[in-house]
Amino acid sequence: MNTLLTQNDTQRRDRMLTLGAAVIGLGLLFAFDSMFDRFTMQIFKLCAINVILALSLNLINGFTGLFSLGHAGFMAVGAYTCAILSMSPEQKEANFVLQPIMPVLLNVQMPFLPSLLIGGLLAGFIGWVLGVVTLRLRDDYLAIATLGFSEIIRVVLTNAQTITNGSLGLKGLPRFTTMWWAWGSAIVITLFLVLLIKSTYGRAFKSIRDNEIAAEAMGIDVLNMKVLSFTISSALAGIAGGLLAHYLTTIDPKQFIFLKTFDILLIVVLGGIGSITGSIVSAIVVTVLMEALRFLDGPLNLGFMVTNGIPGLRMVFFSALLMIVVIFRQQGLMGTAEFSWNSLARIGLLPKRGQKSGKGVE
Amino acid sequence: MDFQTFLQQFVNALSLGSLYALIAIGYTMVYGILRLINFAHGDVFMVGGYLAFFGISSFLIPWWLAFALAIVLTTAFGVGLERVAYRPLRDSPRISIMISAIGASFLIENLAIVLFDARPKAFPVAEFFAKNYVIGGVYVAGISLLIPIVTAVLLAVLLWIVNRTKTGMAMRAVSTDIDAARLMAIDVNRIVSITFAIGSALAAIGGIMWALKYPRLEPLMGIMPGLKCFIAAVVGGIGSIAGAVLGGLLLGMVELMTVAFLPELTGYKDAFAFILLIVVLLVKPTGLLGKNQGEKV
Amino acid sequence: MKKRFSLLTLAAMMAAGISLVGCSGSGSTDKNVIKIGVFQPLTGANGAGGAAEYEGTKLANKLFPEVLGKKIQLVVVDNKSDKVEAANAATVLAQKEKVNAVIGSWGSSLSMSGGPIFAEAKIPAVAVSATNPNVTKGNEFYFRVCFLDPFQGTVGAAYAFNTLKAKKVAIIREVSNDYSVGLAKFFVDEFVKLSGNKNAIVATADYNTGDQDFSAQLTNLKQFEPDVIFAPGNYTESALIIKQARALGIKAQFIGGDTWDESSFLTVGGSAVEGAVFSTFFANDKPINKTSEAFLKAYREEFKKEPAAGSALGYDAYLVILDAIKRANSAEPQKIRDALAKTKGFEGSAGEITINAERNADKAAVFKTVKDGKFVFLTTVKP
Amino acid sequence: MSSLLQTIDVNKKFGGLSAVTSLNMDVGAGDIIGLIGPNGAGKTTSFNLITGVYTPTSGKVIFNGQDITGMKPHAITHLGVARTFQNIRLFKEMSVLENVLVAQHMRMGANIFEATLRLPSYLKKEKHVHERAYALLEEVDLVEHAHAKATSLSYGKQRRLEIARALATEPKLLFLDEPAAGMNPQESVELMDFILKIRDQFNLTIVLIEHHMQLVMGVCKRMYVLDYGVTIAHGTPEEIQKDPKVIEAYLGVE
Repeated sequence: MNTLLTQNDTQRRDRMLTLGAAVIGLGLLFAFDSMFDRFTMQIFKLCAINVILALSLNLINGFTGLFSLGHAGFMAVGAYTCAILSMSPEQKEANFVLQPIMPVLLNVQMPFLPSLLIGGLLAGFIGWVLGVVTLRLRDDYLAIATLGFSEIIRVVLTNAQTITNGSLGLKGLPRFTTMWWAWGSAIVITLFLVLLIKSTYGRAFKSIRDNEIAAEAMGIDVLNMKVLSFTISSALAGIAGGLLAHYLTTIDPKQFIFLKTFDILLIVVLGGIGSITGSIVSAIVVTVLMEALRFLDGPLNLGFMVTNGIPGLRMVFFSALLMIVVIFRQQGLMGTAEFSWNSLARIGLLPKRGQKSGKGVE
Repeated sequence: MDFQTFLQQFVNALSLGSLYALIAIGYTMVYGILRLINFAHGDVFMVGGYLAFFGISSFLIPWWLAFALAIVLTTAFGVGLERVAYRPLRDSPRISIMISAIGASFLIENLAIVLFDARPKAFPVAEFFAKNYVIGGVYVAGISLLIPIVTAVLLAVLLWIVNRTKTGMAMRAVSTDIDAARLMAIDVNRIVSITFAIGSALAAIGGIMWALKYPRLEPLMGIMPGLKCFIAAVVGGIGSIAGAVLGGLLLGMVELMTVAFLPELTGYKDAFAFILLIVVLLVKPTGLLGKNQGEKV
Repeated sequence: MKKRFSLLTLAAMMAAGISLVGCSGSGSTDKNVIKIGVFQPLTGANGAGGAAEYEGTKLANKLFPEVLGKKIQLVVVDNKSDKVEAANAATVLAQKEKVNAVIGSWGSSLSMSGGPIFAEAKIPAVAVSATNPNVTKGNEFYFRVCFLDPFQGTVGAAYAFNTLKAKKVAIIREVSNDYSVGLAKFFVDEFVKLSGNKNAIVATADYNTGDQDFSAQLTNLKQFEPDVIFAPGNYTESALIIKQARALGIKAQFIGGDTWDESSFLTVGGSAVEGAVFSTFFANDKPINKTSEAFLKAYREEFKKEPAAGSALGYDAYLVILDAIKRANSAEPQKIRDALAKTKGFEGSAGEITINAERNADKAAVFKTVKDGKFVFLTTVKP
Repeated sequence: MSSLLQTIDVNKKFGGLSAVTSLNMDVGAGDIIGLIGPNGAGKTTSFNLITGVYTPTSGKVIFNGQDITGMKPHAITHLGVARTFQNIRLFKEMSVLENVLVAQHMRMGANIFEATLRLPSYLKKEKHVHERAYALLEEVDLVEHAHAKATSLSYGKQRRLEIARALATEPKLLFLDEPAAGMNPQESVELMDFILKIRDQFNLTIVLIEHHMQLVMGVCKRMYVLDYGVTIAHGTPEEIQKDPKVIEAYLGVE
């Protein structure tokens, strides 16, 4: 038999456990930082960036119930803004070989943090404009309109030669995205989203997802709330874009094609549309698997035969996985459930929570 | 720009537009019935092109037979796709079906990369289609003459099916209200299968025509045409067959005429389709020829 | 119950994922093996180019599997024509496989994605046909066995002016492709300089990667009646451009760059590309030296088809590294790098290679044309 | 008698079809008004016109002396009009408690910064809305289900939750769309008492659509009868019962 605890005890227990987990997590990050080799570290950082991307897409798709496919565009805005603001004038001159960069932009150079934040703000602002324009559209039209908008952004980036260096892209960005930046941002953003979702704003978002007409009738300014959620989501995507740019140290418009959004969507769907925990776990698992399954593309020894290497098999695996999850387990890994210490208790890893005190049930 | 050049540009646009129209019809039919953006439509189109290619190049059968076989097999493929990827989700939230469509598209593309190889293939164009004509100083490729004719014929056939046959009536019923249609003892699954069959056959014909006009095949060739033809269908009014044709022609015109008259904006060409889409959605969400359908409260 | 299931799956998935990453790096640390990384896009938009280069490298490895008495092992990673993937793939080579040198990648932007990673790990990389100046610029560890965009644009202009006696030139470029934009710019600069006529470029038209219909652009160009149209870009788009130009009654001479040197250019273009001229690295109908002869023979035997220029260069990149290892008498990356930098007059299958101070190859360009559905050698233009 | 709600000559056409013709309602503060009529008579459409879901083709809606014609539903709710739905529209994935909390979002006046930063000012408001939500759930006897998913409730409880949720918006005027649908006679009687109770307790004015005649006649002070979108009668329950037009409209219906 499990010991029964009172509600207060449970709360205290949860708080202690959370604190403990945070300390252990921090310790692990320190340990990883000194222990992992460069390759594992790269993947580990990419995990953090994908966590941010998945969470931000989940905010709009999962929690607000709007099917948006414009994420790649907002990432691009963040990536380019952050890159241009943080590069040194010399680097810029070296990059812009065909046409010089706009003089205004040439001499701007800022530290990473303000560049990253401005990138996020600009992405958010563009998201806000797009939101005001398109969020009155219904689900599938919204999907295609946002997809279109992200392509428009890409086309503009390709053609704005004197600002973005067009198709040549930018290279030689400072490698700012360290493990601490990547995971620090991921943790801050996760915390922010958890608090947001649990606040009255999060409830308003979810009410729109569950029943738009009822939400409106309950006094929720639906359009405004949608725009708010969309703006936050875009801004976070912009920040992820900035981190990605300084992780890769080189960017070009082609990498922000709308198919990139589908990659993030894959993570969100596998993790569970509407679950923060699911998105985080799924982002890490998918990122790691993407690397781990690289062997599928190479020559395979199946015991009875050796294949010659089938490039593309890895992606077949992921797309098949996506199909299987959508058809057989629509709610994804976690559904809308979240991790809590209680769920651990329920599967017997922790003492059970006591019956709720007060109102006599039973 | 002299008149001759203008006429040439007009013919160019008409040729591209009617190709868009051809594919958009298939899109609009599927959407009209299931309210589903079939993201995989462009990939079905790609499969059609490849099947015709393998028929001619690998099995060395005459082009007309290869085309016929490709259309039949692609049709079967499209019907199978609906069975596997869409039917199980028919009563699920719209987002799930849309994700399934994206997943299906993803899967077909990646399978195509594995099976067909990522390298572009050259589509063997039979002599018959390769002729060029000069009419009153305007140069017209033979295939560009053929496509509008094929589109017009198919349009007529489809309008006849939808408006004059019993199956067509059932289709319209399903598209208006799927539950009511079920109550009226209409076999909804059968109608959906037929719709997918028609849509996929159109995609296959579109794929073959596309390959004849632009003889290059690659696994991702369906993505952009797919998106653009969806846009054409939305612009014309989703669910409206005549609207799809109108939307296709309009999109062809917009794309080519902007390049023709404002060449400095050429780099932005792919954006035009999307801008056109957003503008139409905002100004007249039902499209040019579409009907209004509100949500019941 | 459901929750227990999902939590357990979750844990299992994570464990599986982590252990997979952990053990997949089972690259042998055998002292008697020298590892050369093949950093190529084998899938995605650049899959064809990457595969062609890899074929050349693979062939070279088969013919020359050993150096300094040690076996050479090729470690192939697919960078999927995607920059994020490329960075990861490069890290795999540099950090996990700990290769001694790298060959690749097709596509300059992919090479640039890997560049800083190789540089940090102090591993020399040899680009095969990445022609963007930025690939080697400022990166002490990146070399290449081909010439650069500026050079191709310049020789193209010289050929148009001197040999074709062109007066009016039109440009059609792929704006979303750095290669095409770069070549076009250097062509224009040189042609204006040679002809002394600022208006010699009568028109410029743009298109995007993946476009299929160019009739509007071509109809516009047609009005200016150019003698020559310079159309650097992907071979598939270019072949369609020429085909559509001919269908529109445009008779101008088409000139392009090395990307046209692909058999698909002929099959897609058909009779329309007859007479098209382009600069490239290598001619397979006329062996220019002994290495070239040996390569052609072996390639035809192995793959039963005609090699593309990329394959020849992929072959050369391998040989250049081999040569550097021999001269350095060591497989240590830093020493290979230093030896690579001193490469001089090395006889590659695609011509003599001398690595200059910017780590680029000084070598001649080959001009080819299409005749009777085949690529035919025209002439060589020295820098 | 000061009227709280007035509709002046409100018309609604869908395409060529008239769904509501010349709706002239006058609801005084504190009244309980019934809206009856056969299926498809335009009752729910009338609700939708007043609560802003539809915009009238012509005519005016005056609430509390203010013209609310064409205003957005949330703005109208803000002014003090709440409603329930004929086909229950709860927030499915959310708990019973959360359903009630959402309805208080509008009145909380918390900005997003204090909400995400958990500032003391916000925590105070959050505490207040929780207390109120529990009080309302107590009112409809759903406290024990506070943490259950809304859709896990039985049909009757879902209807009660919809009412609690509507009350949480602090309305002056409450529209109930078939509140007794799916309830057994016993439950209906309880509902009748409940409606009277909340009217007094929350100072409400109530307009309800109901097919359950016993309930309507029992609680309503006056009623309007609609048929094919036209108001064919209005008056006290006794007057309505005798009206020949009403009897004719219902003949063969029930």
